[in-house]
Amino acid sequence: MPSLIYSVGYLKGQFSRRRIMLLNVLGFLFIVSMAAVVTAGNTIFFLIVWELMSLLSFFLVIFEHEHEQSVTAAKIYIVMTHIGTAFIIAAFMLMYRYSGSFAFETIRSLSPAMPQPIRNLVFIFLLVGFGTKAGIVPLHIWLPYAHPQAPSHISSMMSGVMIKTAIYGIIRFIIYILGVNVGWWGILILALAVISCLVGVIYALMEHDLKKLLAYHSVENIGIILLGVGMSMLFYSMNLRYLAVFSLIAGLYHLINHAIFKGLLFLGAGSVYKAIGTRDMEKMGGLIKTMPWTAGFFLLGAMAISGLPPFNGFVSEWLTLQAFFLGGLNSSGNLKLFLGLGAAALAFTGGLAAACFVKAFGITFLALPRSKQAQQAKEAPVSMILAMGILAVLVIIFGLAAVPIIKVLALVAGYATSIDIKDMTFSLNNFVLSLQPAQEAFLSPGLIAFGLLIFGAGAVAAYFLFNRPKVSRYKTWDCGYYKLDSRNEYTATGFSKPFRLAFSFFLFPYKRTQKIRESFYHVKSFSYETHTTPVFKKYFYEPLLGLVFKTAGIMRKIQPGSIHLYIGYIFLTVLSLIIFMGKF
Amino acid sequence: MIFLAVLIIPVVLSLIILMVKRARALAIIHSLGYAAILLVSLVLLYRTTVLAEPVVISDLFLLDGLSLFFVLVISLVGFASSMYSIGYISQDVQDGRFSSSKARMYYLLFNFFLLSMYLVVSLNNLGFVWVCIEMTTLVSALLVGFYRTKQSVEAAWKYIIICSVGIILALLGIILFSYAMSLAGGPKSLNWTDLFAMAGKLDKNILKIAFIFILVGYGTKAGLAPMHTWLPDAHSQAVAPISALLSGVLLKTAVYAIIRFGLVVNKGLGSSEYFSHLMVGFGLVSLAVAAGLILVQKDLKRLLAYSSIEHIGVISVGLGIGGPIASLGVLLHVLNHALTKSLMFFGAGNIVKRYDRHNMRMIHGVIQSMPFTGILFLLGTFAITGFPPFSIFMSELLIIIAGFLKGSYVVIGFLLFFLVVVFSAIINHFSPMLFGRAPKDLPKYSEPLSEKLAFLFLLALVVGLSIALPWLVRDGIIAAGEILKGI
Amino acid sequence: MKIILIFSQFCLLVVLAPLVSGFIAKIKNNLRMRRGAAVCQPYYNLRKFFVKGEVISDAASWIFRATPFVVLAATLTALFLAPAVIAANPAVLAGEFLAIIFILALGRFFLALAGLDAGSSFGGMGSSREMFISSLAEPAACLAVFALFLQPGTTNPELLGMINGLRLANIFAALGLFMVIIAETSRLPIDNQETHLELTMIHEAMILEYSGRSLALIELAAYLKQLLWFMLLGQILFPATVSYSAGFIPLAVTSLFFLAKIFVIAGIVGVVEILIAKMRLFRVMDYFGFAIVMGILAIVAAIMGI
Amino acid sequence: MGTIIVLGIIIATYLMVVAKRVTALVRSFAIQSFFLFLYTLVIARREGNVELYIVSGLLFFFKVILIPHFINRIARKIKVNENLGLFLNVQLSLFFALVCTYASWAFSRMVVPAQDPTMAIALTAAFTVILVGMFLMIFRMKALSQTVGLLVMENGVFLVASSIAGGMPFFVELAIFLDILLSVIILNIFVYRINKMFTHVDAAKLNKLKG
Repeated sequence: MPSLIYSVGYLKGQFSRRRIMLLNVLGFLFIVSMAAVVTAGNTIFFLIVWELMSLLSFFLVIFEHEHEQSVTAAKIYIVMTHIGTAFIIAAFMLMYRYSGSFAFETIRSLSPAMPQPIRNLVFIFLLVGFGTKAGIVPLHIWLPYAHPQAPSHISSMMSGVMIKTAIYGIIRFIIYILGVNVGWWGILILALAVISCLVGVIYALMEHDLKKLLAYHSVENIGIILLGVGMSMLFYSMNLRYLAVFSLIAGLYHLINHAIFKGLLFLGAGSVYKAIGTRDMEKMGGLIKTMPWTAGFFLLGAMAISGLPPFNGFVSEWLTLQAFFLGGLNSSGNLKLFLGLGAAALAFTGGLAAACFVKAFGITFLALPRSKQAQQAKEAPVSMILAMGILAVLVIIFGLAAVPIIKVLALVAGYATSIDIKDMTFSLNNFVLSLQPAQEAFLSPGLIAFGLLIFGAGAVAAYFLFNRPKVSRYKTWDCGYYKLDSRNEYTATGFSKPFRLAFSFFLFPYKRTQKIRESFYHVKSFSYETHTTPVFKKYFYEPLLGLVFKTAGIMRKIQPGSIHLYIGYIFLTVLSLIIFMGKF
Repeated sequence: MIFLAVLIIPVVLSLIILMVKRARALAIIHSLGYAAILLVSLVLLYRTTVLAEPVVISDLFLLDGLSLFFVLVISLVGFASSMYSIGYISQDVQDGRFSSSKARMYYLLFNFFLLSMYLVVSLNNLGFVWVCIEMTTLVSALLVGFYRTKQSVEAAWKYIIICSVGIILALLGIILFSYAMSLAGGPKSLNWTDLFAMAGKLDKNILKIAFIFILVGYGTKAGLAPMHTWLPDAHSQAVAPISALLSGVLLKTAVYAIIRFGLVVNKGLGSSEYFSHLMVGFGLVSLAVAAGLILVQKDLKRLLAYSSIEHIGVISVGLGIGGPIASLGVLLHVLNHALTKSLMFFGAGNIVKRYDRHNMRMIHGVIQSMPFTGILFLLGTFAITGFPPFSIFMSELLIIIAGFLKGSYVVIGFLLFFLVVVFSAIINHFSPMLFGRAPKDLPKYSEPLSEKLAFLFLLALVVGLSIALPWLVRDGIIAAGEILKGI
Repeated sequence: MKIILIFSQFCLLVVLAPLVSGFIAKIKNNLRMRRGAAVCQPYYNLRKFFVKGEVISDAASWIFRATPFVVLAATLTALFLAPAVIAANPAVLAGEFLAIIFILALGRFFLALAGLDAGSSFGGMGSSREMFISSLAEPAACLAVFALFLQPGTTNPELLGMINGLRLANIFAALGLFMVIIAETSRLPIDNQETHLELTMIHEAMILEYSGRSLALIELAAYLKQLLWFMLLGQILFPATVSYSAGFIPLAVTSLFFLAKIFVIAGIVGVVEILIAKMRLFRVMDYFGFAIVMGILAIVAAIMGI
Repeated sequence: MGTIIVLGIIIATYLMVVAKRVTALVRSFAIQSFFLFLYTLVIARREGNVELYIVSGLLFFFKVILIPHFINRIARKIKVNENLGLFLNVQLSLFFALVCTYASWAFSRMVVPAQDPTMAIALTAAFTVILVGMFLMIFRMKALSQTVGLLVMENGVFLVASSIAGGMPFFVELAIFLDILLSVIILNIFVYRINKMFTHVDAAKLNKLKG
């Protein structure tokens, strides 16, 4: 049933594949494998197609293998995902041990019989395994490398669909098969999700590489999705059946939405990349004049992802927030506070995301071009426009037609949580959407859009009503300064500076300045760049790797090439075996 | 007694080699001969396992499922590498690495090598088995030192000395077994069948000691750490097809011998505890050593050698775990590793010959410069590291499943951990080597047809096995349980 | 009947909005012992902007042109959703408190883009800071709403304050919200409407490039937004709405009470503004930290049921 | 009778431990083999077993005459300086040999709990020989010493076989003898090659392949 959700993703995949002219087989197989993943019926088959999916995506990431960094990216990606798979295997085997079967249904029927410690273990394994693929912090390390390196339509598929298969895995195996029975699972996932949201969006703010920025936003959005999922698990264990279903709906809804608008954004970024041949935002600008369509669609996507009404991102974020609120209402004690803070974190994320996309759109498309390439950029070919257009339409539809979609998702969620949803109403009359009849808090994107249109029209009317205003164009006000050019513009770095300072406790920003001076008084050129320290990479992964390599290096010394020593090994082995024979 | 064909054909071939002058014809006849052997051994295995015909047991031969399975493995790899040799050796001769008469010598040794291995897995008398294993050492030592470079001679020396020491310990073990026999009043024979029959009555203490010697001795040959030290040297210096044979088959014959004695020991001690503890211990140690050394490895062929150690480790862990599922896993792993590793060694052979260096850091853009080899090597990489749809994934999965069913979580945990480490290391080493831009100044090169055929043959088997497995798995488990009953 | 009433109410609110600003300015001036401009000065300003011609930077794109309309539309919609005097406003069916916040965010989003559009560094600075502040304001607001939500169990703004007596939770929440409002209406100590000094201005910096009618629309939107926030705050502290069918007297009384609320709040804001000095941009974090703490306290109070 | 021969074997072994030159080593190896041959004869007489007579004959032929001759020839041909090159000086080596003897005594007790003294001594001697053989391979630098060490180990194993299991089956023995001969030949080939390429036969210097 959840595969229904992904079909949306596949559609997108198809369109985005129409985007580039070489219609590569790998991409197609990739899609097929993802379809296989979400339709697999037993764990072994699941494992196989799961690995196949990783393998194919690896090939796709390394597609342009002449570039050094794409090889590195693919390396990191495949290694991380393989580690994840090892955990998944362990989890499956534990399940098999206690259920004696690989078929989902059988495991499901027997899973309550597992002893609790084992269940917890399986949960942890599954979480780590799928979390690696989904890219929840701190396992997200591969994501900002791999996504930007793949060709853009592939990035849109990876970020739009592939990491969702991990969410599918979590829903399928933890909620559906394992069945949630303790509270802390949900809470753990919630905590991780909150961290992912914030970390993802903060890093995104710091990023000047358009596609990397989007990749970090994938981390953030995965976080938001997991907020829904985690809450659903929490409420399920608290036996708040209605809320369990509701928050799962919220999660799934955001899942679809993210697939859509993130796809759209990646395509937009792709066509920008194609147009000016760089992903560095500092070299862009003014593109809205040269490539209006791309700009328009990108704007749409940006508004959707920052949760502005009346687009789809708005609806799902609103649902998630409501889920938090109602959870707070129905829970007690510290949990109230926890959920409140969660809601606050979500709101914070929303705000930061908005800021981030103001930056992304504003710096990329607005004002004057910051480089030659940006000046003579060309609009993308029709096929690209078409692909983006379709996704843009989807963005609007999923914003306005929330009610029927929610009805469908209710079925899915009900199935996943195996809760009977017949007696639950998720909507009132035709286009108004509410939670519980008792406590009506309504939302109708339709009406809001309507209102916006009406008043917008009113404003326009007011503008043009009286005698035609005399409008004159002139260069930007420069305080009587000499003529402004693109070098006076606000840069992406400048834009994100307040945030960089605000989160310096976490980002550890550092600057590199370099002066080339002719004389003491006259500085010839002055270069200034700031960077932020990737915390998890620097303080977790690199030391770990260092440790491993050190041990390996020590091991290397056991093989110094001396035959006498080698014979000595044999001798010692025999001796020790004979001495400790009793032990075996 | 169609099995005799398997033994006779190599002899005939070597005679032919002595007579035929034209190198090319000779090579082709050679590989045809091995195709024939392959067919015969297929038929044999089919008849004993599937048709369940009575097992051939004489004072000389013992051809139960186990032996025939190993015969099949040997034949497969033998065939592939004989085919690969056609192109490879002829090129070496053209490049003047050695003379054509020396090439004949090569084929001669090749035949002796395989003959001795066939004898190892088919003989009944353990003493003769021992002799044949020593033979394999001697013959392959000549093949390791074939290039007459400093390194190759050094490698051969280490190989022959270390293995002989090990082997002599194994002989001591055998003698202790026979002593146990004589104590139990058994016949004064070294036939495995008699030994197995008597196993129940043997003195447990002596059995244990004896098995230690056997394990260390044949373990040296099988490349179990810490007796593995000869292996990377020998593998990295041998002629490429021979490297394939060494790590694909030779190690497995030693494993075969260990299995034989293991069966006796288990029967004698009445429980598989002792055996399984030892095997798991050695397996994990080998895995650890392999993982660590692969991480810091620079030399392509040495890396492959260490990965052989790793897989031997997996196999012995599988043996330690035991039970029908694990047995199937082990047998399949023996087969899969033989095939995949040969594929890898062929690929490595081409790469090394093309770039004329072993150091991976110095090699770039293989896929660009030699697409066929490059792609197959890439696939082989994923196969050897246990990715589906390649068959090693299946066998490892089977072993892991068995382990979980047995409840030995710690062991499997370590196994998984080391597998992941090895995978990461190999990817880390190979991706810069395979991808990226190739240097401009390479001589142009295209793989001869025979090599391509060999590659595709192996790849087809590797993929086919894994695809076919889900349908065969049930019968497979039963059959394997029969073959390795008591492990 | 109801519809007519609601629309008239809405129009009245729109008309009322600039007055509030004027009133605040007046209070500030009087407290500073000045005469200051007339209370109706905002109206004059609007008119002046409206008749004046308009200059548009040639770096700007259609975003720049569209922004005023979008902003005004968003603000009006939000205002339309907010409860004033008449109960059971059917428009509330379209959305609730969170929706209002989201809709305002839409307007802000476009303003920020417009600020970047002209390509002057003032605009960029303004929008950067605006987004920074607003993103900090979001969680504070969210926490406050969460705390309020915990009694009625709905985020319908009309019911949000529906409580017997004034509870500690609401006071804390209201405090937090008040601080947010200060920021949202770009008043001291966060922002300063009265100056165009580049180091201090935020909102003004964003709209620096605007002139003529566009500026008029944006200003109007700003007034409306301010009124909207005051309304919501008042609704939370002293909820008072009557059914439209209650007859003339109750309606009149409630309306008067409503006006009183608005102007009291306005007065408070004015007083606060002259008492406090502008903050450095990076003290803003501490400011909102305080607001967030207020929200948390409110939740705790709500948990303890006081 | 047998006991004395066994003592002879042990003494020969110790001679090997103290040997500093290749020729000395080989000579003592020959002596050891000779005692081994006598021991086999004794057993053959005790058991009146024809096969054992043949075996002992072969033993004499191969190990007392042929193989020492081979090794001496190669040693002469490659004209290296005679020193074996000790990692461990003679005194320590002797001490080590004593330790080996003790260990093998303990081990023989372990293997054969109930035993008649002659067999115990024989076993002890046998294991001592094996251990010393290994000792030679580990602590002597030259390639030739490793060859000899291998042969010594083999002698030890043979002694074990003939002392406890009454020797191996006849054909196996034959095969093993052939095997030994072959290995000696091949080892000599390699010693020759090493000498040609490295201009030394010092196994300790063969350490190019590491890691």
